Amino acid sequence: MDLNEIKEIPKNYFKETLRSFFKLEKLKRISHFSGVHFNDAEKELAKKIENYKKVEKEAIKTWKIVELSRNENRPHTPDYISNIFEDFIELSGDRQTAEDKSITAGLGKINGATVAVIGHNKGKDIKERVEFNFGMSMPQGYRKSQRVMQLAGRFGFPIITFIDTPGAYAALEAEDSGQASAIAKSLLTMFELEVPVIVVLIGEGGSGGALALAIGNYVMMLENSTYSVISPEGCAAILWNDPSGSKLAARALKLTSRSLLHMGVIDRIIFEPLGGAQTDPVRMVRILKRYIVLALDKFKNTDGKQLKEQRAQKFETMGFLAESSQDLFSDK
Amino acid sequence: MDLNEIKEIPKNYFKETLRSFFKLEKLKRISHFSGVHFNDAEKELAKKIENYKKVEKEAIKTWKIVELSRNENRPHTPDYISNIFEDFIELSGDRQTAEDKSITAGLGKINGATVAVIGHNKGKDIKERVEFNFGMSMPQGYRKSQRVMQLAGRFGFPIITFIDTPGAYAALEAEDSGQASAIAKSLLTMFELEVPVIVVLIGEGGSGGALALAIGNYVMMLENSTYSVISPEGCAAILWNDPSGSKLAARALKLTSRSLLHMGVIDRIIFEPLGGAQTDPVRMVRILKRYIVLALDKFKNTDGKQLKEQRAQKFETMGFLAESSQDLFSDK
Amino acid sequence: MDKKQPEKIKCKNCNKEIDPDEFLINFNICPNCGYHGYVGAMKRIQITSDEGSFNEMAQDLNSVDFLNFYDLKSYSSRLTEARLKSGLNEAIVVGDARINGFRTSLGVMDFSFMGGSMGSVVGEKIKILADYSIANKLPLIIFCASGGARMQEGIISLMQMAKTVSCINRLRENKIPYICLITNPTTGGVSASFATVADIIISEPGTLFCFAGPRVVEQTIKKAVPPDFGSAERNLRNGQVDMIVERKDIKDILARLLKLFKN
Amino acid sequence: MDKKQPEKIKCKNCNKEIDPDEFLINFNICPNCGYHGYVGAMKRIQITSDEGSFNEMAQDLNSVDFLNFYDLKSYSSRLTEARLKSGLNEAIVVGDARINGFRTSLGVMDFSFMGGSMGSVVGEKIKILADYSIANKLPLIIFCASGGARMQEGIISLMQMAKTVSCINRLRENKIPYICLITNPTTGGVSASFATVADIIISEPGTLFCFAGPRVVEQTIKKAVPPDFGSAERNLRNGQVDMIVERKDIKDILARLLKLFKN
Ligand SMILES: [Zn+2]
Ligand SMILES: [Zn+2]
Repeated sequence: MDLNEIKEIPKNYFKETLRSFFKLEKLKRISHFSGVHFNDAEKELAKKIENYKKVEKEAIKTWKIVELSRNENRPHTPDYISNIFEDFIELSGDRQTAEDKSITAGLGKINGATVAVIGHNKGKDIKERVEFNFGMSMPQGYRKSQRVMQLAGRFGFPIITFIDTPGAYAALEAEDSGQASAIAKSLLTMFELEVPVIVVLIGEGGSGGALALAIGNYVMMLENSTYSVISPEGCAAILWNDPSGSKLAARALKLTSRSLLHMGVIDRIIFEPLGGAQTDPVRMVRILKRYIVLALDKFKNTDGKQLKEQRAQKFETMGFLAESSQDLFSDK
Repeated sequence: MDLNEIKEIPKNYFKETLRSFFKLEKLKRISHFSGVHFNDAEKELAKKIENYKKVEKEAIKTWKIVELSRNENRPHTPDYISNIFEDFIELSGDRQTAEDKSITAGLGKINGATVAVIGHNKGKDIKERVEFNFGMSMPQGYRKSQRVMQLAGRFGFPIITFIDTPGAYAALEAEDSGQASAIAKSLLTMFELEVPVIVVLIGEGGSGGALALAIGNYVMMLENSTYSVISPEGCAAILWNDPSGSKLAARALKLTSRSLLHMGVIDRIIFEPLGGAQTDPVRMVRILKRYIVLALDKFKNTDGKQLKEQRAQKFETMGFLAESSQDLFSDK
Repeated sequence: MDKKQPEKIKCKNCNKEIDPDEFLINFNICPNCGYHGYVGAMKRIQITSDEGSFNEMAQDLNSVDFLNFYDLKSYSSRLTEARLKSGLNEAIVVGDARINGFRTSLGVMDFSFMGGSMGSVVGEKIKILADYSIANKLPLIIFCASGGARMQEGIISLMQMAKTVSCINRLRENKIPYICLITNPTTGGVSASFATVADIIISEPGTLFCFAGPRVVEQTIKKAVPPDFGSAERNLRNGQVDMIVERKDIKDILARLLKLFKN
Repeated sequence: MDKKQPEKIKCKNCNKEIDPDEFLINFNICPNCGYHGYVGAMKRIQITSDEGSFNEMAQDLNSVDFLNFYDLKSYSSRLTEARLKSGLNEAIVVGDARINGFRTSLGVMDFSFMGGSMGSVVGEKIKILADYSIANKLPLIIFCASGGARMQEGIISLMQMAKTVSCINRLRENKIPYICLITNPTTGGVSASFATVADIIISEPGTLFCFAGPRVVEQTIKKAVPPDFGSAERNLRNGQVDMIVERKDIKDILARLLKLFKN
């Protein structure tokens, strides 16, 4: 794992760095004029500054990926759907109270086989973005996708999901319609499925709203997509008030495809054209199609029960912890 | 079957009867004074009047049952629940958008065995009646009951339902929340169940709203309860404008326990104390408890698949029709 | 020639005069406003299935007046009238058909037969069709058009809701796809039974599709319902239907869906 | 005697002074307004399970700072502090217990351990508890109290939502009953995972139970949320919970439910 040496970041990170820098300069000046040397203090401060700079550099690098993952010109779910699947037919509605357009769901063919395709849809222009609520789903959206997943499950169609959402919609009406329950049920439904589920993170993978569609037998992630328990902005709001906080939080959250592969949360990184998927969407779609076909091939001969078990196994082994028999409170 | 001879009822039934009566009197007078006899005409009219009177008598008799079935002092679902089942615990909510109090659902014990109990609840006083929408359910009510049925199905608990509703709620908000779909799914859910389902019609069995909870392996009906595809009032509004229309419609619809047993729609009539269940609710409850225990005993050793099949068989054979190989349009 | 021209007809929606020939050729769709007019079962079969591919089943089943139901007329006379008026012997026609080559079980309701109401024969024909689907592993397609249950069969008409849903349940267990087409109007007992438990629900534009009709609802809530009450468009927004498809495109979308389900 | 009297405390709801002894004896419920105050995992176990019946499991699992997550403090130091503050080694305590004689698997979250946030250890302990339930055919009971996912474990904390739901799915397949108790507050990743897929969901009165907290929602919708936002009472009305039960009655209702499930 990519560890870093700094463990504690002061509240006002940049000011602190600057202060350290000035302190170091001052020490240097004093030793220059007085002949008294503060080697240890100097070294410590220099190291601190170096680390701060390293962190800053990493944060900026990560932030670029965050920005790329949100780039409006990136191919979105509809672009992948229309270019990867043949004969796609969109299905609508939760059969209960609403059609939520922030999630697109339907049936299509890939390599001659029928699959269900479900993905967040942020919308391609302002009008659509407002109509699709910027890809933030209501409980009804997750209920529609559950309906389509269950339909696919019944007919033995593999399921492909595209993840691209800032998160589930956080609004009063969403709460009153059971947002928590809808997400949890979506997870449950995905664990019940006896068909292959291939998940692709194509842009923003925001929290529970992303996870709700992301219980896959195989989880792939575009190089510049992100996947996180909380948005960097949300995290920074909790941790710091510094405007640079979001960048630092992005780095701390380890939300990039490389970190996620490292942690075993995803199975594959799909590399994007130089500069990001938006520079050559046609090629991006073509590449992704190949990987989806490969992923589907992997599970061609796996039977339903095994698929379900593999999915359970995969997610139930996620976690890092230590076992210690020492009594933490022996002195109490 | 209880057939009657009159096939066509004129639009204004009672006026017509009166007219026939006067016509007969006139004929009688003419023959008396003139010596000319109109025996055939007289006989025909007399027969017509007799039939009208018979129909009227039947209609009034049926209407009394309709009134009894709606009697506010009859024991209702909560009375049966609290006196038949031990350790009852009510469960609430559809886990989606609402708790609909027009349906009561929960778990309880009868004769030592755990069962799920679900029934329409009209409310015991004005306050409750308004709160429970007079037993007319929203889609959310049917979704709650489906949730509890599925829970019972999973744990192997038999299900007992009490039917007592004027019908599903016919309102804009109900339509917008998928009333049709909720009722249909409720039927589907009940056909999927692999536990015994005992249905008791205890009062008003109004249309799709009643049927939604009434797919039983064994269907019982209190003597003075009704079960109909449409309310007599609704039927009369379509057929006649005469104020007596509802009574005639009630008779025409054959909505009484006797007619329904005759047609094979129910399996057993449970006789009520003289004058109706409301005259001795305590005894009524005691009697019903016995029959529920007997009904449960019937299916004690039947396995899940068989229970499901018996239910399908039972309802799929309902219908009266004729097969004829003659071409109805041979002259066209 | 004194052969009469067919009378001009008026569109029920935009009220404009329509050339009857054009109306007929155009699948009974108003060429002016796109209003989807009534189309009978036989015409629907013709425009939906491949030419000559439809083989009707169970056409000898007839309703009987087992309740001696009196009305302004007796049920028996209503049945005779409906038969003469519609040229059908019941409110649904079922059979084996091909749609762009895909073999299916096809059921088509006809509103002109007693308002497409569901009685014993409609229920039994749907059962026969579903059983046929299961036995031959054929996708099931039903076009709905119904005012609801057939009052004249009393409780037995209500039981057809249960009967048809039970058939669909067995269809589901057998993993047979079922596509339901909602045409104008579909209400009451049909919408609350086999229509809404379909895998895919497609509505024609402008179709009234609801449980309780607008007048019943207005009586309950004591105020006017919105103009789009029960409309296909409102139902799409409320999540009740998968899509709205114009009549001319229905055969095509069915063929595409059948292709998807024929995995 | 100069032994100090315990300081008077104020109710968080009605702001009145409460006698600390009375508060303690009364399960941390305000004797004045009935407000259900915070109660820690150990006290909860004591008041819910039969005396001496609780046998803790998996108490040796500890969180590790695998992301080297920096915050105002490091995750490691936060963990140390939380351990000292709460007297627990993680935000959930799990074990085997009896409730009025009924043997169960019992998990109790503690909000005082880093806001009851769910990280790897919470997920793993729930897995161990669920596996124990399945192996011993014991009903599962979990008391929730959580601010959501544990940010300091990044994506891995999100994955605990999936992990715990998968465990509950296996529990369901094995037909083991699962009752969830919602205590104040239960939000975020916990409410959107194992909490809401329970067979029975019981809430304490006045409990905040929602996905997004009130402040987050206010930021999204740019206006104030109603005062009962996320309250147990609102959740009951909205169909999210089966019942609201006062703390003093929870043991009894659990025993009654366990009796029903022990068929
Ligand atoms: Zn027109
Ligand atoms: Zn207080």
